[in-house]
Amino acid sequence: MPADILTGYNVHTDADRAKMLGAMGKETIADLFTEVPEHLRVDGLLDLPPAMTEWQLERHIRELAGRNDTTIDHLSFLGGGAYEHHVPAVIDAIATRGEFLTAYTPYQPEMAQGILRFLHDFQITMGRLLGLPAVNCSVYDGATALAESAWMTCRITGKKHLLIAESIWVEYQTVLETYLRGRGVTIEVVRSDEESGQIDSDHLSECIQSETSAFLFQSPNRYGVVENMTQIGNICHDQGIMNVMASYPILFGLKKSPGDSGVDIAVCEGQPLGMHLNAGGPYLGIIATKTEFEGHLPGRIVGECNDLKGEDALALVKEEREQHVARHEATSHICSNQANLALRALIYLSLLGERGFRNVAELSARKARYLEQRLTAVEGVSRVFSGPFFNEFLLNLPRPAADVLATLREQKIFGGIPMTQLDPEAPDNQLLIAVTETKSQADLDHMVEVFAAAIEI
Amino acid sequence: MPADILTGYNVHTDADRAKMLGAMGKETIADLFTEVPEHLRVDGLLDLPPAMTEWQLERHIRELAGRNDTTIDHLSFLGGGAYEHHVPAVIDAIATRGEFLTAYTPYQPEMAQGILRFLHDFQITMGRLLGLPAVNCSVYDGATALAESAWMTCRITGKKHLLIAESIWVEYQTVLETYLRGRGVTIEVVRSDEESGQIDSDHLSECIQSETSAFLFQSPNRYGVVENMTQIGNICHDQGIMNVMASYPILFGLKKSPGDSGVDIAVCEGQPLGMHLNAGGPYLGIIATKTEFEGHLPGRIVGECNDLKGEDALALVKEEREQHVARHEATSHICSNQANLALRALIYLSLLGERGFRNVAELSARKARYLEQRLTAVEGVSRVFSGPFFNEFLLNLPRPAADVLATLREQKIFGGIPMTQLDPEAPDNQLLIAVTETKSQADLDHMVEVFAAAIEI
Amino acid sequence: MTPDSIYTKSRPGVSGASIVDHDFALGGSLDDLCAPEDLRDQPIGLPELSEIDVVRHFTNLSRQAHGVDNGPYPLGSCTMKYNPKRNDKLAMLDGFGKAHPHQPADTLSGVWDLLWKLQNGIAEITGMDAVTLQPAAGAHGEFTGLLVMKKHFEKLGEKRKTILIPDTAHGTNPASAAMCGFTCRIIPTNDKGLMDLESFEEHLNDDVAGLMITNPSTLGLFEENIELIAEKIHDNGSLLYYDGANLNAIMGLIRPGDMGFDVIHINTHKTLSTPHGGGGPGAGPCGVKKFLEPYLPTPVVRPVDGIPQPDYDRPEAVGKVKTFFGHIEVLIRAYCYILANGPIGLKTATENAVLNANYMKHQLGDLLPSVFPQNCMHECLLHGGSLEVRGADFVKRLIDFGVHPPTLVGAGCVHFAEEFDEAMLIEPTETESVVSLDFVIEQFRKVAREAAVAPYMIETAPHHASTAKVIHNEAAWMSIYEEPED
Amino acid sequence: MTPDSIYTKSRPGVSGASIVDHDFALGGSLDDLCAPEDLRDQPIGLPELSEIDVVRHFTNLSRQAHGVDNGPYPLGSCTMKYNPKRNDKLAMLDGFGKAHPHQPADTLSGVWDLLWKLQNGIAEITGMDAVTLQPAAGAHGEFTGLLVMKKHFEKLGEKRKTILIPDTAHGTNPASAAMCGFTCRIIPTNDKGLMDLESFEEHLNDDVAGLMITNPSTLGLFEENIELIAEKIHDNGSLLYYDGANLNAIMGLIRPGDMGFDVIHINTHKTLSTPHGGGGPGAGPCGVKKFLEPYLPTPVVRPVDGIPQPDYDRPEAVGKVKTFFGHIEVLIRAYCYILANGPIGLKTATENAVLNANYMKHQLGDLLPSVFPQNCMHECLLHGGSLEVRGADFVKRLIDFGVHPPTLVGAGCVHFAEEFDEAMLIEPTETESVVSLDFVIEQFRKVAREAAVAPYMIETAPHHASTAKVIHNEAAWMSIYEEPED
Ligand SMILES: Cc1ncc(COP(=O)(O)O)c(C=O)c1O
Ligand SMILES: Cc1ncc(COP(=O)(O)O)c(C=O)c1O
Repeated sequence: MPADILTGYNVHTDADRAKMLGAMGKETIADLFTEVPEHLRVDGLLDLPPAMTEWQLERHIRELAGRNDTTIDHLSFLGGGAYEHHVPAVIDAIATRGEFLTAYTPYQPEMAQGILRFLHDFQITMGRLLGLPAVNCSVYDGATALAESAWMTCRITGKKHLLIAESIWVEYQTVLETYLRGRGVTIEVVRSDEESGQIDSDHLSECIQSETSAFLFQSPNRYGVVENMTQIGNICHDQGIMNVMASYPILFGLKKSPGDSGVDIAVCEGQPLGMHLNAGGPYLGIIATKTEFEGHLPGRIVGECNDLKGEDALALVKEEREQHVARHEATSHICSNQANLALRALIYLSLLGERGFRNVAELSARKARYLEQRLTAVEGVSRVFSGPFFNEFLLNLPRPAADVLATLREQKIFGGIPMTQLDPEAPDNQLLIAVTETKSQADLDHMVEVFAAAIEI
Repeated sequence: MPADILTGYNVHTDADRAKMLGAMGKETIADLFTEVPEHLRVDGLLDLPPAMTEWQLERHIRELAGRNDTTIDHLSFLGGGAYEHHVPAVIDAIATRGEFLTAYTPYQPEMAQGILRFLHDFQITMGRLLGLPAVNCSVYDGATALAESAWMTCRITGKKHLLIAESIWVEYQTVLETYLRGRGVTIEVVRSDEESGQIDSDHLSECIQSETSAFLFQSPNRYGVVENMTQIGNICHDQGIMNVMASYPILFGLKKSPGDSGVDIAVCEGQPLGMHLNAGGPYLGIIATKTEFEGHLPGRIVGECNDLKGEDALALVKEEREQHVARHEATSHICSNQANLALRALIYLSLLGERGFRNVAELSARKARYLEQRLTAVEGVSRVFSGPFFNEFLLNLPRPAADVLATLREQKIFGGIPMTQLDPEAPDNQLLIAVTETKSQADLDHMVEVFAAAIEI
Repeated sequence: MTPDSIYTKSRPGVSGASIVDHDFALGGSLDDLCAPEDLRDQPIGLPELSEIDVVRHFTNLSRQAHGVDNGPYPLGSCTMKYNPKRNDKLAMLDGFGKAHPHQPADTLSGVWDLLWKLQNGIAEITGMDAVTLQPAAGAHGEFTGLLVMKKHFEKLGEKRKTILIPDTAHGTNPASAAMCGFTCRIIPTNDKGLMDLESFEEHLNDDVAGLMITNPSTLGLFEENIELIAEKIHDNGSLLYYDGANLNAIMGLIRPGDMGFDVIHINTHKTLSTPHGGGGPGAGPCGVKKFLEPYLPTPVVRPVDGIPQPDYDRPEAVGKVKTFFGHIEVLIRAYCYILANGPIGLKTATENAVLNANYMKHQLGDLLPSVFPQNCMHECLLHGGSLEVRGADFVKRLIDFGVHPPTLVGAGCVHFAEEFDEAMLIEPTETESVVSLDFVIEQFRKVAREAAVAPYMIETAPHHASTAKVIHNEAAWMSIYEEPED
Repeated sequence: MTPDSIYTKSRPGVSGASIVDHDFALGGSLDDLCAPEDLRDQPIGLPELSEIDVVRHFTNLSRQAHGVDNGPYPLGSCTMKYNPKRNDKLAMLDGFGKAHPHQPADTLSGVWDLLWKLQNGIAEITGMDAVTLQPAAGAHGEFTGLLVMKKHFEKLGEKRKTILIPDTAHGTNPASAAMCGFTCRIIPTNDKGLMDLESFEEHLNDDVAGLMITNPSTLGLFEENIELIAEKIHDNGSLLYYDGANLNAIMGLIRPGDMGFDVIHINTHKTLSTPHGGGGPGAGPCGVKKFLEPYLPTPVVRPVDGIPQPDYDRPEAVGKVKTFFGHIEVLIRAYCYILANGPIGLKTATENAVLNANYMKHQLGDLLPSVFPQNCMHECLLHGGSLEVRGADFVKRLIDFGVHPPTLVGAGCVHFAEEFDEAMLIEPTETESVVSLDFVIEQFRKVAREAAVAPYMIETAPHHASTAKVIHNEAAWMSIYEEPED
């Protein structure tokens, strides 16, 4: 390895290597690999491009990045589980600090109180937001949060029949099925009301069986329709099953918390809370439940304890649930989680505070209402369902959504998600539109204008 | 001030203000401003745009940023005092850490050893690079470094006649004149040799008078030509004057340090050492000189001293030179300097190390040679001067440079600087081209191709 | 002292962010949203701080954390190598960060191209034929791989329900297997630290879907019998799963695919230098041999008409393990890492990782003898039994000297069999220089010397950390560490 | 202990960056560059470290620094307010950062537009007619403004050579004046803390080019006689210069231009929230009344055919004070600050800055009486004379309690007259909440209480900082602080 050859991030000089080998009485690096069968080894080098200098790498990655259109060069009304709320600059500045970014899981609490503290405050904050105090340090994303929660209800109730609303994101349903297939859980789908787009509560009641562990639903659901969580909670509790609600965390700036409305386990995709869209990830899975169910939570939990001097300290607790202790009996396999994104969510909520958070929710809702009214005033355009919405709504168009979107794209507008993209079986004239606080009235008016023209073509 | 009104970064609630006023026995904020003449006050509010939310601001600034072309969307051969060397990502990551970015000048050494340490190491490192051990914590930029040094020579020698090479950047000359006009210094210009583009040493000798304090020159000079510093040093010292050289710090990866070649004061524009181009600033003025002249340096100097326990410590030293102590007799008025950029330069050099730094210099020089050879092979294109160059060279074109550049721009190439832009009196067919390590052979070949075509049009 | 909660700094009515739009009046009723009684009528109880107070709170919290950026972090099995800053910067470019996952696929060609190239890079490094980047972490990669295995047997019409797992396996292995509905059978470790072949063969029957192993194992040893094991597994119609958490020991030298593994996952946050983030996010790409490719979760990114893009037409797929396409921001870093190293850099990394571990093992040998005599790979397991203090106390004292403790049973996510109670698993990684290693070694020696003369100092350590020794949380560990009486 | 120099970590032959291009072989001779004897033949002696070691070195250095991000920083005259993170982010956008200053002007229209709008914003805030953004810092702004004044008199054919400066002026004022070739005459301060009018009038003669004052002064007091002063200056044919370092006390409330100032500079790193960076870079925009506009340095940015751009056609200009257009990256932040605040935010900032200073003054009044009775503005000057310890010692003890010391004579860049030897200049800034102020106040009180019972603790402070009290550097101060005998 001549000195001038690129060696990535390696730190030894030839002399260092010789010195270290010498200290061990070895001659070559090969002497360290005597246990590795020779004939299986890679012959020469891997077939990978030669090392790039930093400037070559930067240029290459910029070229790739530059080939993507984005929500900053387009006016975007995309939602469908990931939302373009503003991400305050403080979050990036703090979450990328080396101490946070390059630390491991806080297994050594004495060296990691800073990390344990933000995780603990994250748990407290999510507990408040969702009205359910038992919260873990996060799971992978909203969909896996729902899947993990589904299994929790099976563990808690000892039953393996699950009801799910047909109106959850199709992707969430797929993940749920993928997670539960091996667990021997059967899943049955509860219909939505054709008029309102809300859960058909009669059908829900009918579907509940003695073996049913829980009903899983989503609000706002995949039509953007806000469910009546109190009513659903009542039905479930009356008929002796648990319920799990997946939702959009910002909604609770305006609505009561799930825990105050009869929800047993609330899960959220935390992305709207200060995470960049990142072409889909990493995002943040949040699970909150009642204290009595805490022992069934997946993943890490930070708790208060003491140090040798009797002073307050924080540490990972209740590890008897986890894979490294309980192994095949663990509540979940999750080990690495989304800690750095939990930090982002906590910073986001700390920056906004009570008022700012409410305002984000309200602005999003009001702007969505403004756009909805103007768009449905266009000939032939109407909402698919009559149920209430938050900041996302589903429209019937007089033409295929894909055609309208293609026209909008020419004007650098991502006009929404054609329902067929989320659900191949959906009618091709349905369009799902999301609005956040970041859109100005001028943006919305511009959208209306271009949209109306596109409908007429 | 209703609670919901935007108040920028203010932190008090109405209740806080009332409480604080109450504690002082005051009723209104106005009670605090009784000393300020009422009739002079602003009537109402300043005529400024209403406060923007963070997302509105971000959009506005992105829109402005997006209207600039840059060296990442163009293939750039611009130099002329600011060079597109690669800036390693480590530098941004470290230099923007809050502790560094939001600290004041290290007036309280006990709270600022981290800052004092990097400033001290910056001084040491620049001392080594330039071969002159007395270095300050920086001045504003290369041009003011030259101007400050010019005055240093006047203070040191007690003389007020300066010689300057006509081949320094015109802008540097203007700054120098602007700085020295009030000091009663006369400035005389030394010619360059018409053939080589180097200083006409006979003319230099002739110009030296008994009242001459120093000769100021630049290498590489504004034609890209590298001067013979040893020879100039000899002439100056033989004739009893000082000399000051402005230069491009990366050159010293290949050449001996100025201090080893007879230079008394070396100044550099530090921008190539890890600073972004930033449309012109902030950059970094570096001054290095002999120990005997240290007392004449402008601005801050960090030195080693002790703490109460007798242990090593760092602090600002030799402050008797500075404005806050010496006031009108100070060596300079400079107070705030470019500390955060000195940090960048130190990180840059620490990352590259001996080998990396040399390689940046050599790659830049070799790539420049490759391009120069290929461009001068184009019919009608030749170098203006025969003297040696580092990574920037001046060409004679068969057509006005502006026309050729316009054609290159259509292909997203910034092909260099027309000499008329630097010096309105220059011939219009001269083009100054700079090359750094960041250009690939394919880039250079592409430039040649487009250039050749542009010449032929 | 543990730092204060952000709630102690909350000031009612304060909001660090101004959220307003003069075209849209706020505060009126939004009664079309839900029944009036479901509208929020009480504050949530969020922290209320000005922007500067938020910045200060978290800046100061960060100063009570220790990352690779702060100093040596020889935490065994965690591969705490340098996380290149250039990767952070490039991963956060707007062209990725501001892209919405539901954008039309043809507006994200840079993303697909990157993912496709990264898949190929990982396939080349691991010797597999196809890779999915969807899994969010190592455990998730395991889960994906096991689902693929399960699907394989479903397709064959076989109902194999057993997964064999060595007792040294990481806890996620049995946990993931259980999630897929497999039954775990645990294979003991022999006195050479390798999988007990006899026991393995005993357990091998037609219910065995596969064997899941880490190679090198979490004891830092290369499984020398891997060829034999692969042969026996395949002869039995079973599949061989590779837990790639320890790939850093062999990258560029020997490939799981060439050793006979059918399914693998890797942890980008270990081998491929993506930051651990205080616990995550990581990424756990899963690779398979060609015959298993149809089962990889939907979508896979692959060229259609020459242009890489997500392919949703996968009737055989196991489903989806999470939303969208994986942890893009993390995966960009992994891709950058491979490119910045190139094949020579990657191979050198492996060599140096193994060199460093053996050097530590050798230099500490007199104090902390190696549990096993052979060469270790990227990490070494040292025996603390001859110390005057408990291993769990010993390592806490290292904190006072700026060294992050190595992995002990429980104090990390690795499980060791009982006989290794006092063992320490040390993984220096290749990015520690010999100066840094010598520093770490010296701190170990310093603590060992102190243990002989002042064990109390060690038993009560750390003394210079934000808190004294935290005691409460050991309870959970104790249950496996001390085999409680009750 | 002061942290180690990076040179202690240097390892010969190591380079953290791989600088290579396989198309261009390295290491051959480059003898066309200069005479062979001028080629480098010895190493420079640069630090040689791997990338991780560089990151660790500087990360850990940063932890021995204290910024506004870490805690209260009531350093008088320095306006250590919050530096918004959004400004850092936006200032570093590639559209600015990667733009070359020699690009054709029409490729930088976003830059020109921003500078033009910022000039207008500063003109509006200060009540001036034209602004140059070229100066690099406050002192540089002063220099620019003084050159403009000089040019003005040159044009008038007058040879005025005197600048009047109050004795409370910042050191840069006389230093800048001297650089322009002016002679400084110092005006004493009266017992109300204001400029002594009698002395002022005595000095006013036809050699006086101008009076340079800071209002509020560096004693934190508003110059109540400003109108009278302006009138006298103008009647004398002289000009009035405003050192805007203390603009934070009056922004949005009263404008220098309306008070009669002809030339001003401001410090963006004070009033407009741009970070101090451990000493710089700042920016020192200089504003003038219309009649002085022609003399502003080349180029000025202004609309030509409606499109803002740099105008080089300035035959009357004083020249240039630095290369290119000013500290763009800093100026972007200043612009963002103005926009994020709007007129209400800016005015509120002023109100709160003054409120905070008065509150501190009031709450500490019993211990540290205010030197002057009237309202202070954005900073207060408190008298430490009744303490049992020296002020210089007192403030060091604050470090142990997490508070950055206020400005003392010398321990900051402000000069006070001798009679204020024990005075402390405290500038909390508007971004400290009342909780933070109460915390700071409590620390002052704690130290004062300690001074009564254990002065030794204070004289030997700090006790919890990286070093003990640094002694050597006081030498320089002592020369003005104690009026040495020799
Ligand atoms: C051997 C082994 N397997 C699997 C894992 C789990 O990986 P992750 O934390 O990414 O889920 C780990 C992580 O520590 C590990 O060491
Ligand atoms: C009153 C006053 N004037 C001028 C200056 C000089 O400003 P700068 O450091 O930006 O050159 C300062 C800085 O401390 C100051 O306080």
